[in-house]
Amino acid sequence: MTLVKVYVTYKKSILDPQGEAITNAIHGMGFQDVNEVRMGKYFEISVDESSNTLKEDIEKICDNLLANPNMETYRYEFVDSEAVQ
Amino acid sequence: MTLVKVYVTYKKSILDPQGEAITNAIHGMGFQDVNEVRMGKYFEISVDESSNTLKEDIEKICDNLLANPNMETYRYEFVDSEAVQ
Amino acid sequence: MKFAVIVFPGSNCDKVLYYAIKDGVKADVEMVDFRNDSLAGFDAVLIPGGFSYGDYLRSGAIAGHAPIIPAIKEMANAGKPVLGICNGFQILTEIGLLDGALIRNKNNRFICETVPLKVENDQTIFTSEYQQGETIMIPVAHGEGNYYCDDKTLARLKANHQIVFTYEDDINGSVDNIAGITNEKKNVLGMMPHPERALEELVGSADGLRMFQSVLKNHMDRVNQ
Amino acid sequence: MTEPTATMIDQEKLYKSWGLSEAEFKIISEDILHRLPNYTEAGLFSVMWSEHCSYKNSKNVLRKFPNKGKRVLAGPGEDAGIIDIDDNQAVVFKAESHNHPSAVEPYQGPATGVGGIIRDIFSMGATPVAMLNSLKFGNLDNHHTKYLANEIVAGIGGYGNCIGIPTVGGEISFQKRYENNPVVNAMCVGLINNSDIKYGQASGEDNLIIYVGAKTGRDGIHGATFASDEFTDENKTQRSAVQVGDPFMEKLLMDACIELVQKHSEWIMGIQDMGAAGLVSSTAEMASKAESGLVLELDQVPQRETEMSAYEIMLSESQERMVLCVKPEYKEKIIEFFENAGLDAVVIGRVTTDKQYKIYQHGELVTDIPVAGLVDDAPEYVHEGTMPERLTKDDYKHQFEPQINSLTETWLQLLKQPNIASKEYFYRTYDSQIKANTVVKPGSDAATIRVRGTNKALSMTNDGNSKLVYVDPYIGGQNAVIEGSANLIASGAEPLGITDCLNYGNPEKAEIFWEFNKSVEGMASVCEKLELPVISGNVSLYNEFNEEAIYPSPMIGMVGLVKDLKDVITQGFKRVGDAIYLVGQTNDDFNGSEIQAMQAGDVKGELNPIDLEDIKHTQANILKAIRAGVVNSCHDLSEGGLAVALAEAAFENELGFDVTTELSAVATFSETPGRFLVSVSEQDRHAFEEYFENNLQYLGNVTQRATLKLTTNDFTAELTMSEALNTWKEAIPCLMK
Ligand SMILES: Nc1ncnc2c1ncn2[C@@H]1O[C@H](COP(=O)(O)OP(=O)(O)O)[C@@H](O)[C@H]1O
Ligand SMILES: [Mg+2]
Repeated sequence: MTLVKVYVTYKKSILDPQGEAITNAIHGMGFQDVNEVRMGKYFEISVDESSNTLKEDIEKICDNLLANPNMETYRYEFVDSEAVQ
Repeated sequence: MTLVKVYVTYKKSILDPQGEAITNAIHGMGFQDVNEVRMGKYFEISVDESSNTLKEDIEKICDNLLANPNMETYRYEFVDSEAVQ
Repeated sequence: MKFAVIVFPGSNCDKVLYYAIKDGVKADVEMVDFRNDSLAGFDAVLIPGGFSYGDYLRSGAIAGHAPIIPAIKEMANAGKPVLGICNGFQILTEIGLLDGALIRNKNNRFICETVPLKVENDQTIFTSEYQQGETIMIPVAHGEGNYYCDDKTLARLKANHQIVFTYEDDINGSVDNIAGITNEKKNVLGMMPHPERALEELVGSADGLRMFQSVLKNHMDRVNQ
Repeated sequence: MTEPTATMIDQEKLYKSWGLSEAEFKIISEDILHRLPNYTEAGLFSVMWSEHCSYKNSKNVLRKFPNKGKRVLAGPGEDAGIIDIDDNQAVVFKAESHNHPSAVEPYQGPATGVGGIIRDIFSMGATPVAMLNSLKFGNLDNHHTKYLANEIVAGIGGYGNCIGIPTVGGEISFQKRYENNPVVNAMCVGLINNSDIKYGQASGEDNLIIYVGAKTGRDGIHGATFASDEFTDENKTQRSAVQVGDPFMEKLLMDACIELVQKHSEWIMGIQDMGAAGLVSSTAEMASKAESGLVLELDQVPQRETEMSAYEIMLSESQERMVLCVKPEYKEKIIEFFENAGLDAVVIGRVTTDKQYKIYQHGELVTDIPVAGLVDDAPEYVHEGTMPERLTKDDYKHQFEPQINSLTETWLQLLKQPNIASKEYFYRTYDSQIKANTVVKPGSDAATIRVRGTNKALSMTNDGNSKLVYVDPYIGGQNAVIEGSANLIASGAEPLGITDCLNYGNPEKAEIFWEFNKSVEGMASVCEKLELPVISGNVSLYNEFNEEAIYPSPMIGMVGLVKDLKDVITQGFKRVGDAIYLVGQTNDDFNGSEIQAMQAGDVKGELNPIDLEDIKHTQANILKAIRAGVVNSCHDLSEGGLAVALAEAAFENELGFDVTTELSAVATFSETPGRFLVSVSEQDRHAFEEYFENNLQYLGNVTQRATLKLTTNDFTAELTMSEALNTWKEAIPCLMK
């Protein structure tokens, strides 16, 4: 079993209405030092067996489903790293 | 300027329908090895100046706003770590 | 009797709730902006449905920090009726006036439909005009209406008769099909279904009217005692 | 990044990659400017003269639509059309396509489409009261189409539900041609008091131009973008065509604009939303309408990103922004008003009288062109069309002959076709009841919304059976309008007018242009006949993937007036014992039909001509009968013909029927237009029959038994309610698994 953690965030130039609303709320709570909040998605994917193509598979899943390359970027990491080579 | 990364996830006992829908979609794409996907939230918080209370502040923000303790847990990390002591 | 309808940025069922009081039960009602910090002069608080702050982050989460919130808590603590519908229910759980949380519907999809509800407790100020066990038709419209609480909380809600409405069918995955609960003192009610959309047969059901009549009648009874 | 010089743009013909032709560039430099345009100016021209903004390829065709009428208060040219509904009230509506953005980003694309069409309505001063949408997807047999369908529907619902406007109707169909180019059309309907109507104009010297709403970012700058070699790779990846919608911001904007118009009308001269081609299109059009000039100061424009060029600021398609033209003395009041609503408002320019469009950035004059040149002088092209080859084949005259071995089986099979099956799986995710005005929810012929405070209601529908348009553009086009009108009539409403979305392939191809032109002629002929003005609309061309075009897909959005709430009617049978009638004649009309698609795997063959006089007469009489109170349910016959209409009428209240017809089994699937299925109380039968002379057939009765029984002159079929209902209801959820 391998655990893959994927982080998806909007590209810099993309509007992040959620992040903006959260920033305002944090200011409202009195934390003026907070400059900006950007909100993204976080996935924990557990994969049964480690195939040779795990890295490729994860990238395909990210490119086609978890992130839209037109507006988002992603990065991922394997937690059980010996599983991938 | 300090960057704080916050990860919010559902507690284990909580159903994650989005994660389930994504798992199904991944299976539909032909990746049967994927066992389970859990979806969470990911925040990048940039803080202007580092006060002495940064760690406390972030915890307050998480406890009171970013995560709902009834159903979620969170963890955070400082990217510019020298800023906090 | 004077009702307050709280208006948060993004509330979108506020006007209909206002009509429900003004035209439905013909009582005094006023819209109250979220920036106010007092509810002096009001006898009851209504928190409408909608998407406060876009429901960005988590439904009801950001509204939970609005200036009006302490005043709502004060009303609740003073035993005045506080009713949260849909997003209002979500806000009430976020600010801790009600137990549990509302998470995404089990099938991950928004649902809009008029559904049968069972009245589980007709001994509250909100439900005295209904009959215990009666089935009423009330519209739901939500994406995050799946009521969750842990087993201990559930046992407490049951023991204390805080479960007021349940869905006759499992429409969203809620624990025990819960559609609405009260606090321990039973003066705060949160429910996902929209009684304010069910005031006339013309739009599908008039079963929601009696909820507002209950609140009004109980207040008048108390005042006249 | 350095901008190319005017000479470079000219000599290297850079303008070509932005969609301007050599001839067009020549008109700009020689006839309009009498000099070469600089980078910003060339950019502005290329976008304002694009098909999307100028309609240069389609204008000539669109003129075929009638757009005048006794009740029309505003027609094409405004953000949305307006039709009077008596009592000093009017209905405002328009539809818009968002096909390409939806293919690129299937959640945000439709969401921003919904946001855009809502702005078109409230920018007239109207309160949006309902939304509809017309969706065309590929077949639900592959992962990608299911993903698109789910996301697109979620995007529409996500925006509409959040902003709080009920989504009450629409249509969804499936065909392989839409697999990589889905059609996503959204329509918004608003209400207004006639005295509140606002137009998008910038008039009166020294009046101020105020910008309200979201900040401007580099969103959606792609239509006319420069060749990629101008941007570094880093730049390119950060540059995006995708716009993200912010329904929360739009709700604030909508409520504020409506309140401003209703309470402080005297403060504002004009108001306009920023849609396609953002700031340039909205402000230039406002100036053009008032025949004035404008000076804009770009440094004042709220910006989300740093170092935006003038070109980028002007063309950005960031969402949730509005422009107002206001009297200077109210400036402070207006800014304060918006601030109180949680919105930023800033003065970005003023009105001038020289009819020039001038833009300053960093103290420099970066654009100085005549308003008219930008807005009104785009060339118009008249294309030659050629009849598509497929329509010229010999067997095209042949009428398809369905094969039936068992009526029961064919009937069930048809109820399961995604085009016919219940769309509840999708529309249940739209809040159709919010505002508590929805009298008829999705699921009947048209949706109906009461007008609060009156005894009136509005019915609305989206229609366009593209299979019929594909097999026969002219008659298929006629059919789209007839069906829209029939859906309203069957709901007890008098059709008032039309908005449209015209979705086609590349108009530069002669065959595509022919389809476009012919189908518009077909639609226009019915609009004339039924006296239905087309008051707004939208054209979406170039819907192709790998050179293969979508079916020609005009969508007709129609709104009707129910004069008295007692006339509101739905398609479902109401009472056991009611008599069931078929109104209208049934012919062999199988080409382009659902049964042909199902049995032959494809549609083809010309359609029979339609007697419009007969259609008009029948529709008028149905409405009379409904108003006379002798009709309990009414359903127009469309895809799947009589057999399907009977089943649908039975499903609403789960009431069975026992029907016998002189027709053959095959004929119960014919799609002859202009027919209605009506149920009538026993005591009203005579009164009802009076309206239709011999143009009707008594079929049988609504029954207590939960069975659907249909006897033809050659077959008998009996379905149990549960089997029929499950087949019809579960077909789409099953495919979506
Ligand atoms: N995209 C949609 N959004 C909302 N309602 C829809 C949508 N698609 C279909 N519906 C509803 O489903 C019902 C059946 O649609 P349709 O078969 O197209 O009707 P008709 O043939 O009478 O035009 C209608 O009430 C319609 O409004
Ligand atoms: Mg119909």
